Amino acid sequence: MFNFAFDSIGEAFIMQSANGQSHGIYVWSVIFIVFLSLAVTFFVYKRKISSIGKKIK
Amino acid sequence: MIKKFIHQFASPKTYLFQVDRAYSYIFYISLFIYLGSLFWGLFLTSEDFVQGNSYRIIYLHVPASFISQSLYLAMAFASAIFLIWKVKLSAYLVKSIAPIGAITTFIALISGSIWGIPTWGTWWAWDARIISTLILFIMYLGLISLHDSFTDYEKADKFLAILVIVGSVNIPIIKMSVEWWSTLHQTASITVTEKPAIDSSMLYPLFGSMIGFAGLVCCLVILSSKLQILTREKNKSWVKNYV
Amino acid sequence: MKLINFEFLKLRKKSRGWLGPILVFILIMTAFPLTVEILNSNLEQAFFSVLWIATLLVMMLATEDIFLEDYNDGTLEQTAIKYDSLALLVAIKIFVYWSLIGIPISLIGALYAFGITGSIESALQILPVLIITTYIFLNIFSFGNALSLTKGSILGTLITMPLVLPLLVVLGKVVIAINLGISFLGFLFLLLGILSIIILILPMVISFVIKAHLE
Amino acid sequence: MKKILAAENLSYSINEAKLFQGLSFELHEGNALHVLGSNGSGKTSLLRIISGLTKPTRGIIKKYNTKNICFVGHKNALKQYLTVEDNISLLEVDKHIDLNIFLEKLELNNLLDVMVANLSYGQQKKLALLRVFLNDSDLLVLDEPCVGLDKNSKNILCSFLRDQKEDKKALIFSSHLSLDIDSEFINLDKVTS
Repeated sequence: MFNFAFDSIGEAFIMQSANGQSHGIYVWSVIFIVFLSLAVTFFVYKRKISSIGKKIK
Repeated sequence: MIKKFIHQFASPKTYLFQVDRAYSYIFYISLFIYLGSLFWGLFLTSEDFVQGNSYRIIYLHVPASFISQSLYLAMAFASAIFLIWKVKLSAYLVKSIAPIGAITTFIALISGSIWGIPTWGTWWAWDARIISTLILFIMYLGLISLHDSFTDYEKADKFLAILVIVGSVNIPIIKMSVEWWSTLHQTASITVTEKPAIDSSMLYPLFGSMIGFAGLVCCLVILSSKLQILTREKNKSWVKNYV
Repeated sequence: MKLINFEFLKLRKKSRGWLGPILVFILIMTAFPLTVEILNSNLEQAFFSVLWIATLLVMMLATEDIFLEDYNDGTLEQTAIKYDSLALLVAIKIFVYWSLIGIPISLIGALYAFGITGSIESALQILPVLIITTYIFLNIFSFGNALSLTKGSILGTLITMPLVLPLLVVLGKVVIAINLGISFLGFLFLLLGILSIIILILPMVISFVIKAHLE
Repeated sequence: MKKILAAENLSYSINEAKLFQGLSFELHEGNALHVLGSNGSGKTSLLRIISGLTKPTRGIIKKYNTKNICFVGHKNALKQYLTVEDNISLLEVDKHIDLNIFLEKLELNNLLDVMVANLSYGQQKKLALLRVFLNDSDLLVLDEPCVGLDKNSKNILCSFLRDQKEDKKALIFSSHLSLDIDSEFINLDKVTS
């Protein structure tokens, strides 16, 4: 159950499938987008809260 | 009696203090679960027989699309509480969930369309699920712009709550009708084929990523509602002490 | 009864309010063949799509002023004080709009259907569908315009367009049934059912919204 | 003297900004109440609360057998694209009331075919005040009724309102100009402080 699907980091990056296509670009771009949007949202809210906190003070 | 109960426990003040205590626990635990199950799903599961490695997007896409719909449900619930018992906190929650819902729907849409490229050969298909997600996205944006157009917060809260409830009645109808419509085009367009029965080795990380993502979104909602409470109640004395 | 007369008077004397939407409808229906090659036999296929979208847009335009004018000049205030049920007024207003705008547009739409498909049968079949649909659209868009009362109808359209999408699916099915010559009575009853629910519920929701606006 | 209206501990605020707090008063039939206050003190809001359009933030308004309220606000409730006559027909005039007397008094009788949009501000105001003259209500709520009226029309309005007072109707109004009507006063500036 816990076997690595890829042998090396390079392979994990390319993610070549059995049919010969490499799907790495899709998977990694989705990961990038998800993490970026989550991080940006967290950052924006934190900053807005701290700025309004300063205003109230 | 219920009204009294709700009003006591749903004052923005107690909510904020409770939530502040819980926030860091929720954040770190769910981040850990999310990253862990993503790692599990992305690297430790075997390749899907039909879709190849591109199926691994499921661990990012499905949680987002699931949460985006649940958030609307949560909003509808909060709106009902607001309209029935006039609890201010739930109005704040409705307002603060809307942008988070829009972001998760956006993630679901983008990840879905990227997933479409290797699996269906196109990034956009007139498929029932895609269309209803897109409509959900537009509805979220509509809710946000409705609330933003009114300077009188009390009015804006009321209108937002009404629109959320009307929309929540409509969302299942939209889904049903779009599915009904797309059966027409079965032959013409590419549809998402039924998911192959998922192997349990793929199911566990999927569950994990759902829980983790839900926790992170929960943190976002907390932040967003905190911002909302601080802006709306900035003249109250407890807020001054709190900051 | 008095209220119906008043609303008729108000709308009838404001020709841009009722004649305007009808003319815009005619313009759209006349303009769309210009975008297609004249000998194209696909005109018929595209026709019904254009018909539904034109109806949708025109109903949206028609309801833009439905509460705004009365709100701006204070008539809504007076009505809210004078009568206990604002929902009744809302229902009457929508009814008046439907009879002065919705029904003429349905007739014109059926006429166009006859002109383009060339069969009286499909024109006669499309007429009741149009009549019911315009009423539903008017109700839903009135709701949107009530919500965005002083903020323009773009916002109203943005928030209510998603609500009418299921209806468009039904309308598409109706057209298929008509084209294939299958009985579409089932769809007609479905539309009637939707209409009867909407007529009962939406005026109350709208009056709640308007009361909140007046506060 | 019967009680028409009682306000208990009224407070009103917009977006957390307080306008007035803890306002209490009573209004009996045949009485008049003049609401005073500086700009933004909540005169209009108070009158709207009394007429039932706005809900107070706190406190209650009790109304005792008032079947109708006549309200004239800043908005004149006239249809600009209709003629004077059509606008009057929208007012639902009682058959018993002789309309022409009032039209003559207010010098509107020659303007019946004119569109409201072509009337002057004062003429429109007079037309809006017809609502007051033709009313059959027990409580008159007037928000700045005299703005834009000439002296003659103002006198007509005042004498009509005095008659209404005699006729055991209650009257509540706000006005910057002093009206020749004996009335009690509420000063919203003093209530707030």
